[in-house]
Amino acid sequence: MMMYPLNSPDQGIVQTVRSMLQELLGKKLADAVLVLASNPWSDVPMPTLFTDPDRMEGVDPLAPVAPVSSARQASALTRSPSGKTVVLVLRPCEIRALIELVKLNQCSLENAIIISMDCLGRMENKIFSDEAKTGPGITERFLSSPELQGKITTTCSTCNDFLPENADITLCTLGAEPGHMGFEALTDKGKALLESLGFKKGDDLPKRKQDIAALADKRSLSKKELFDATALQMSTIDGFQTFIGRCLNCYNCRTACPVCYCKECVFLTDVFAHPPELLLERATRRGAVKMPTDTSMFHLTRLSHIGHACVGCGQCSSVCPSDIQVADMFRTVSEKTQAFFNYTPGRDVTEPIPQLVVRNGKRGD
Amino acid sequence: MSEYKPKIVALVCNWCTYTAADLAGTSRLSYPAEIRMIRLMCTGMIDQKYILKAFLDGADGVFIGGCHPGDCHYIDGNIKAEKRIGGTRNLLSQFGFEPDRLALQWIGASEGPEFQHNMTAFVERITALGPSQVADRMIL
Amino acid sequence: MSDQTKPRIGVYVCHCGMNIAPKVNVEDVAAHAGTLAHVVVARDYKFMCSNPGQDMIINDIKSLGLNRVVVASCSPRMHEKTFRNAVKSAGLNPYYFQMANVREQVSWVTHDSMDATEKAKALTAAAVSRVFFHQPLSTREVPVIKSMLVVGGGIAGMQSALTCANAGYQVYLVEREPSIGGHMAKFDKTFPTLDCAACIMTPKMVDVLQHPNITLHTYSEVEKVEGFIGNFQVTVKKKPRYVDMEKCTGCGTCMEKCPSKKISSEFNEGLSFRTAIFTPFPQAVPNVPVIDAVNCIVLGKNKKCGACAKFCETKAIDFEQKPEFLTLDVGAIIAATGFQAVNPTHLEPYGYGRFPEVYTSLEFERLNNATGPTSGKMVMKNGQIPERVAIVHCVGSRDVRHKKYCSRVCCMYSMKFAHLLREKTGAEVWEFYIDVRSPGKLYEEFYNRVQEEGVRFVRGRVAEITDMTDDPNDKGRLTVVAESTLTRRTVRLPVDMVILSVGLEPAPGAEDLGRLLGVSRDGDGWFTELHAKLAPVSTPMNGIFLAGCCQGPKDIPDTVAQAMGAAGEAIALLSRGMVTTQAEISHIDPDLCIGCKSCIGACAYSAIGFDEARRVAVVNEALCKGCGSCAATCPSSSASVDHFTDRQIMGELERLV
Amino acid sequence: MRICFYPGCSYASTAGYKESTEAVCQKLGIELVVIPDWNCCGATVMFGENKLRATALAARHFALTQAMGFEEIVTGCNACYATLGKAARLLNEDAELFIKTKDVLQALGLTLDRIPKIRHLFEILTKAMPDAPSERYRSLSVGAYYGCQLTRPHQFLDKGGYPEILETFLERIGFAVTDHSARTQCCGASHAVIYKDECRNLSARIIREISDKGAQIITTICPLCQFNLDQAQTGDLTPRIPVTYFTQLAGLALGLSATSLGMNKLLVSAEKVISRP
Amino acid sequence: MNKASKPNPFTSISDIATINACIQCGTCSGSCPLSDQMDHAPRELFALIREGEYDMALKSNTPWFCVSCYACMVRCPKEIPVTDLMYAFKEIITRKRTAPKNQKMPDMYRAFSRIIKAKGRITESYVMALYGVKHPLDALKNIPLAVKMILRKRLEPKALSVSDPESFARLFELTEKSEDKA
Repeated sequence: MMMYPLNSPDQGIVQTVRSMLQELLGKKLADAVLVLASNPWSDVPMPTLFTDPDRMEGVDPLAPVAPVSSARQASALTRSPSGKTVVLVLRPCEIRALIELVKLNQCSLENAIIISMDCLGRMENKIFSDEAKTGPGITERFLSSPELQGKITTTCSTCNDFLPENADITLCTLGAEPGHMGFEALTDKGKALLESLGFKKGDDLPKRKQDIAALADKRSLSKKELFDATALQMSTIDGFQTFIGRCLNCYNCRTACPVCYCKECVFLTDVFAHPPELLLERATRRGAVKMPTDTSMFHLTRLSHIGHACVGCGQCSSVCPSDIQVADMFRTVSEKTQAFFNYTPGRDVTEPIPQLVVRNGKRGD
Repeated sequence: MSEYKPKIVALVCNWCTYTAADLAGTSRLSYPAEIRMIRLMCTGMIDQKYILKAFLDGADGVFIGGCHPGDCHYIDGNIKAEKRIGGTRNLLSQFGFEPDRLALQWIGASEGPEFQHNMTAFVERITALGPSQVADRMIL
Repeated sequence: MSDQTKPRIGVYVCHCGMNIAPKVNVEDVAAHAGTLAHVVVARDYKFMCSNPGQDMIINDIKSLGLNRVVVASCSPRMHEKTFRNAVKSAGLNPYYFQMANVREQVSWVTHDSMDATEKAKALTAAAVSRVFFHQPLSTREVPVIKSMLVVGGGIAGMQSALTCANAGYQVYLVEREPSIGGHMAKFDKTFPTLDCAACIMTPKMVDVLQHPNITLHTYSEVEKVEGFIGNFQVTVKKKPRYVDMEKCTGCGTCMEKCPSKKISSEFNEGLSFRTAIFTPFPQAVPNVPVIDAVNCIVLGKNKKCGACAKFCETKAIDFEQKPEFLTLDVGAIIAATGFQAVNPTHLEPYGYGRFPEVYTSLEFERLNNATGPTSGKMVMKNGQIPERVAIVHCVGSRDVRHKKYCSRVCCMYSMKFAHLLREKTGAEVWEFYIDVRSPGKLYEEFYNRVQEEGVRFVRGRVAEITDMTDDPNDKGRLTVVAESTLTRRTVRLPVDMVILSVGLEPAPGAEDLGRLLGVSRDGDGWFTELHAKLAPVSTPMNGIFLAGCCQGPKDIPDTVAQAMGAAGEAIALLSRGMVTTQAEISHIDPDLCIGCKSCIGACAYSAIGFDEARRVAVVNEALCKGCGSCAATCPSSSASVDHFTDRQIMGELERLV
Repeated sequence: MRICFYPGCSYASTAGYKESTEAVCQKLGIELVVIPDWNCCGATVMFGENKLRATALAARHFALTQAMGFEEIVTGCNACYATLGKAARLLNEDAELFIKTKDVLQALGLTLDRIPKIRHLFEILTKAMPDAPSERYRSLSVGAYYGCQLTRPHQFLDKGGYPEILETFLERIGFAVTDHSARTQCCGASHAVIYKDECRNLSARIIREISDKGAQIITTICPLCQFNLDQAQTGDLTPRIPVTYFTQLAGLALGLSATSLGMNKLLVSAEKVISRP
Repeated sequence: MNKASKPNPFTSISDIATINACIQCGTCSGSCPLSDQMDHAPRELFALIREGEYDMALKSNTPWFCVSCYACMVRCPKEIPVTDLMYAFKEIITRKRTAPKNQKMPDMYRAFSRIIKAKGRITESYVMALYGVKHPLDALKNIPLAVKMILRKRLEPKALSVSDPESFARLFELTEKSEDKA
């Protein structure tokens, strides 16, 4: 455990993190930084790729919001070797998604530095922008106010994988005195970076272990409740139909999903572009058929495709125009799928994807 | 409703189980007519969508027949199918479809009687399970 | 895709004489099909596969402008080709065709005709909704390499090699042992004509050696087989003989000089010894010895010796030889790996291994053979000539605990042994049988002749062979215990010698070769032929054929006949020069493929490559066998097998439920 | 080590099987917990009269054993071993029979839930006996006789016709062994008692084979086999060769006295043979 | 009435159908220690049953000479449970009382069974005595042997018994009523 505590950062947590990232560029330790940052045109910070430290005044990775899963942007950035060292500031679930994409030959983590954080969850975009309007320093206020922390999404409030794996550096707030924080190096690369930035190793944040344990227990309990309720809901066809009753087949959830990686979803291809007589025949068989058709088919098929890879980031629920808690269904079902295949997405980049383990455990390349 | 007759889709591989079905035919080994069969080149060709579609269209049971391990005409298509179908059964069982409604059996090309036995047994098991919960609902 | 949007479907329901019609109401099925979308004509006819039936389709295509045809009749495995050719002859792409199997899978297997008709309707409707999505496909012609591989150098392998070589084709014959000849080389006389095996086989062996078209690879094994019909790449491992085949003249001096002489001779079934450098038997072909690396003092125990090298005039001995690997390009492969005699040690009641005077049939063959351990004199291990001999039929065969099948040849060779014993020693010969099976030409005559020679036949399967004797002066003899079922008494016959007519089982290594060739095996381990009656020498793997006992126990006449049959099939394939690859192979749509390589991992034939530039997977059409593993793995269905696309199968599913 | 022991009806009246078993077990620290109030297993008779009754007779001990908290029943007699084994197999395979048997025992105040494993005393002693306790009998050549029902019909312990586990055991505990072919030939069992003439040459053939092959003494693992081979030599049959129990030889190897092993009860005395080396 | 249509008394035996697989090879008879004493060797008995000769089978002494040594069962090439079938035949023959009169074994079985019912345990001397009532000659022939046994204290004067023979005997009534299949 290599903790670099900052007991009294004079400029506050957000500015400390911002200047740390600026120095990474300034000291040429990296060529670019992908991080959440506010900008004049959006009331919600967006993932932004910086190369000039001076333009980083809006950087705020600890802001309790993630309008889109940065995994997809990180994957685009590392799709093929660019020869540049890029710092990727990602939430734990986004790292897990990125690792799944690596396995699918979509990108590589060769020259990437991954910085993550104790993820206390994110709010839906609308709720975040309302709270941000009420006053400055939304991030500091969020970090110190349990009441604000209560406004995070259902998915985040039932997530017990809030600590990052496979990251080089973690921005630690759990267990720090109010207003304080620490940087934790998880890899030698992270250690070298922090030390070259002049941070001094120290002992662990005072109540870090207890706080982490407390949060983990709380989240696990609520997760179990949610999953049991959802599983019950899904256990009958009526329950399932009611759950997706208002689905419009807009496929937003697919677009927002970081691990749903097809270039074009099969449901958009002619495989599901049914000729009129087929639709009429389907209607005659049952007397009536809801349009657009194949809604259940879509959700079940998507589950069969990425059930093993769902990292529980909750973006599908956030983008659903009909407010369907798609993430609840996907996380509940994929927990059982992953148990069935004894597979955890994002745990280890060398762990092969279950469906593809065909010939004595190795995937043909 | 008249005596319940289950609707069953059988996805079988051409080299083994379909040949066994033909052999059951030439040997006049009858079995319930509720079985409706689709011929594929290999069980390894069965996409999970086909199974999901069959159940959502109201099939009460899906039977998949392939070659015995080691006998697959395409070396290990049946082994891939076994893993994939295991995953599909796990998925469907979470949506209220009893696991027994999706069966995977190895039936060799020369096993006419075994084919008949498997068909009859499967229809009995599905009849016992009763109609699928989809039945005549207007599924979305 | 103009005709795709305006399909005009013709549906034809066949009576198949009385096979479909009475049980399935064909008129009803045709009428129902007529109501389906895009069905322009729906007829039923007595015999669709007959010429008038096919003409009906052809005329409808031409007159009504049909661009899709569905025939509801028998199994596509039976007549799909017939109807496709009919459709093709009408100028329509043969793949705009689909069959519904309403005979083997409906009329023949359903009691109630109402149910049968309903099922036929559903299957026909499903075929119609599938054919709607069919696309035109074409097969490709691929040139066939004009050479072939024969695995196994026994009589079966030699015969098929000779027949193919005589037809002018290059043949590679790979034999695992140092010499060709197989089991037949061990025999002296052969039934039913009693002509001597060596006399009829040695000329064939020499033919094989000297035939310009045959390349002989002895002491070699098949390591790997790749490719497909007409274009196989076979990797063969030539085990080191430690003797240079060009230099060796076969003079045999090395075998005399070799000091380590106490090695049990496999060829003589362990009844005699051989030296470390040896040829299995005098008429070995090629007549070049091999050094047994385990027992050789230099190679096995790495001590000083080299006697063979010292005395070899042509300096042919080479202790440094290493295994050689060579790749053969062949168009067809014939498996002729033969059989192995059942080892009766685990058959407890017969006492083989406990009692020295209990011999297996192969051991007796060697005892009786002039080149055998006793130069043909019928002498037992204890040096005496037997006065009474018992021959035990069905050892290991017709027994559900061991080999449930009849090994077909044991009755005949048992009677051959009886004849030889009577002729050579005048000993009293008893044969204990369940049923004498002498079905072949001149076989029953041979059975009568042996009876006339005074061989005593007792109908009763031997229950036990023991050295416990009742009469003291029988001490030292064996007692054969069996019920004589015809005289309803238990026989306890003291004898001097017992011959166990052991059954046949697949040769060791057949399982590995089966996996290499992709040929499956039945419950007893014999290779499975394509069709037991109509295609006994071919296999479901195109281009791979079977000859001899590897497909099941058989005698020499049947083996030779089957070897010529397999050669015939192979020659038919090679002489065509071209082979049509199947149309139903996979391809990957580059617009949909995102390069995740899942399909590459799923392909058992490594038939999918990766285009690094475009980051898409690409199918090698020559290697693809159309198994569909890639299509089922690809979530976006950019990988799909022609004629088994998602739309076609899900179309069929649409009306099936 | 405590074993749940089922003595069987012939145990007490044998030529020293009871004495030698108890002496050897006592010496090896094995406590023989006899099933209290055991009954006759029905041997070959009851399955020939009434299948349910035969099963119930045997299953009564399964219930008693279960009550005593044991998982296995050990018996020294081949007939009991085979009959208890057959009942156990039938109860495991035939659910209907199991229910009927359970009801019968219920009416007798016994509850049957689990079927114990059936073991022969020989299996216990092969594990418990130490290697070669004494070299005294190294030259005494023993002909081991198994009888029929230890290795048949289920060849769990060894091959059915020509087993070797008894020879291996005897060599390990210090005896010489004679190889012979009568190991599992039938001695005539209960038929020999009432069909004396018809079964005479069954035992005679076995004794002649073992002595011809050079054995000085025979050992058996079943009361009825010992009785038949022993009493077969009371008539005019020569040669005379003593027929002992394997537990008696085990006792001798452990240095126990012949009388404490009940060897005085043998019809053909083993006195001379065991004192010679 | 032709023989074939007579009812088959052996259908109550659960695995009687296994004899259809018999190829009449004689291994069972050859392995049987007492097949020479039998009027029909086991192989022949199966053939008789298959050909509908039920009376001959019911009157045959074959099952009564079966010593239950299982040699036939381990060697039968069709895995027919010969010995188990012999037990089943004995049960049917006992129930139908068709055993041949000169057969001694049924009387031995009856004596044996009566002693178990009375005492719960077997004492050889008591069985011999009860059997001797019907076959005095055999009993007498065993006298010299009995004397030797007494001299070596191997004959129990007092009959062995379970603690409560009356309640034990109820096992016999409980199993009597149910005419279960053999």
